[in-house]
Amino acid sequence: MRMEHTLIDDVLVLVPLDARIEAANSAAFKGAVVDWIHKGQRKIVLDLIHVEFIDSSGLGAIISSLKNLGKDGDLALCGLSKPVMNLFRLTRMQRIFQLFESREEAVSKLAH
Amino acid sequence: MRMEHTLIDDVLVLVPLDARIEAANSAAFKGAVVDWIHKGQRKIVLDLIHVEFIDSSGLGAIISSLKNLGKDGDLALCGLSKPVMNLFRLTRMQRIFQLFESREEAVSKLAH
Amino acid sequence: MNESRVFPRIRLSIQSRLDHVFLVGKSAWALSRYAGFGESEADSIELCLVEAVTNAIQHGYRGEKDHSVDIDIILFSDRISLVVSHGGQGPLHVPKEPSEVDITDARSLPESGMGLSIIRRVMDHMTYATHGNVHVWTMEKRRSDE
Amino acid sequence: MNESRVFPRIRLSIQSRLDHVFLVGKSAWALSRYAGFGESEADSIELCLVEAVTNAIQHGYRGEKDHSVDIDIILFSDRISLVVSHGGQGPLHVPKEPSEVDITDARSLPESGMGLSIIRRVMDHMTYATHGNVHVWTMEKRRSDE
Ligand SMILES: Nc1ncnc2c1ncn2[C@@H]1O[C@H](COP(=O)(O)OP(=O)(O)O)[C@@H](O)[C@H]1O
Ligand SMILES: Nc1ncnc2c1ncn2[C@@H]1O[C@H](COP(=O)(O)OP(=O)(O)O)[C@@H](O)[C@H]1O
Repeated sequence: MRMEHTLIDDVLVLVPLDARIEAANSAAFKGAVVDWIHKGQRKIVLDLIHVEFIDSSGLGAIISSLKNLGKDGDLALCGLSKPVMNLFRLTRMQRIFQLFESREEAVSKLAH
Repeated sequence: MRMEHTLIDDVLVLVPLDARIEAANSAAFKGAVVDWIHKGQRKIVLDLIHVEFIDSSGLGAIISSLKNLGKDGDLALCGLSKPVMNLFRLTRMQRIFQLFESREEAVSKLAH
Repeated sequence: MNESRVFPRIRLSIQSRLDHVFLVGKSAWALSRYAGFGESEADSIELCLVEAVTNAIQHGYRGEKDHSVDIDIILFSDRISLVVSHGGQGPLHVPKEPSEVDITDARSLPESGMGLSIIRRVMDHMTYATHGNVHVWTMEKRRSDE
Repeated sequence: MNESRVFPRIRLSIQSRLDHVFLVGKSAWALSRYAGFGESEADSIELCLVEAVTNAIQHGYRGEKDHSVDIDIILFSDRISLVVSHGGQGPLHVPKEPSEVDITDARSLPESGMGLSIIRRVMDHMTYATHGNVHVWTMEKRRSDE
């Protein structure tokens, strides 16, 4: 799973570069995110700007990241394409996650 | 082959309604156009606004229409989508046919 | 025309490899759009097919890569039908719709098992059948009238 | 990763019906786009596949509708490969590139026979081979570097 990262104060922005997060690569994606959490990262923005498609196993990996962050952690998502937003709606997960249009909004929400 | 027609003075505008003109329907398309020519129609605008795809047999049918019109007839095309324009370029047929952006331009070219 | 209408039908076949599933997803998306489904409906149809084919590979073939999964797509006048067939293991039972998730407690969120419920939500019909050694999942979605 | 790369590959199969050819055209368009070809390149690839499959039906099966045409699409890292197979009649000979058309004389314009020259113009390679009773046309197009 190719993934860029940027640290903005205490907020880590992760940018998956693959066009799809699905069964073929969802374990690798989850592993990469959970690694950051285990290293102590507590505030994560997942910027899905390059992601055109997520299936249920990719969504499961994102849910798993949220669980791994626990009560003292915070996760926000941004850059959701139409098909990805469609998945979040179909599974009602748009009510669980903090979703933002832009990376800036997501970061500033988590920063303070 | 579903086709609309409108007569503007002595110019007949034919508007094929199928999304594709290809081997499956090119004979029907050619038959419909040639029928108009045999009825004495001499100036024809073919408005391809609804056509998303033409293959070599569809192009052959258009060429056949041009030939059937003969020296005293006139044919103009308009509304070419990108894939259709691509076919005309690949076969160099954009140099043979009178191609226009809009129906109005095509009709006024043939009218005077 | 003398013959009865034969609805457009195509078979897609891939190896049972998760990294090849996108091929059928993309094809189904394009065919759905051509058949008159809107963009977001085509997105949902692609998603359901990816879920069903992934199930065939992960559950049917237990992740083994050298088998084949076949998908028949039929464009009926009023609906699209997607039929996923594999020659692996059938399901012990087809799980029923899971109970509603308690969204107030993140720890209770599911990390798997969402595939079939997505299919049930999007599609008008989903059926499972077995023909000899072949397991067949059929999904149908009607085109909403314009 | 221990195993050598297996390039994404899908087989599309349709009945030998001209009114079903669009199904493979649309699928190939979507797969070409996903593989990184531009819109107009994908348009050209769809066109070539439609030409080749139409030939298989019209010349290979002489228009008979109850046979099958198979198309394998392989996404190599640098190119797309489209392989059209049919079990009908092979060509007596594969026509060479036709001579240039005299565009000053409308009466000399061709009304057919343009399919193979379109394929030759768009594709980097086209080959014909026969394996037993199966006739195989292979077309390849490289992705232009961005
Ligand atoms: N093609 C199949 N072959 C065998 N079992 C299947 C198949 N499809 C689904 N199943 C069963 O249905 C269950 C639910 O599938 P799904 O909702 O997609 O969740 P997940 O695949 O994440 O477990 C699977 O755990 C499996 O038991
Ligand atoms: N799949 C095929 N099987 C048999 N003959 C073929 C096949 N494809 C092409 N041919 C031969 O190649 C010729 C040229 O094909 P093409 O350029 O597409 O023109 P057209 O199909 O309009 O005649 C055909 O007339 C035929 O003789």
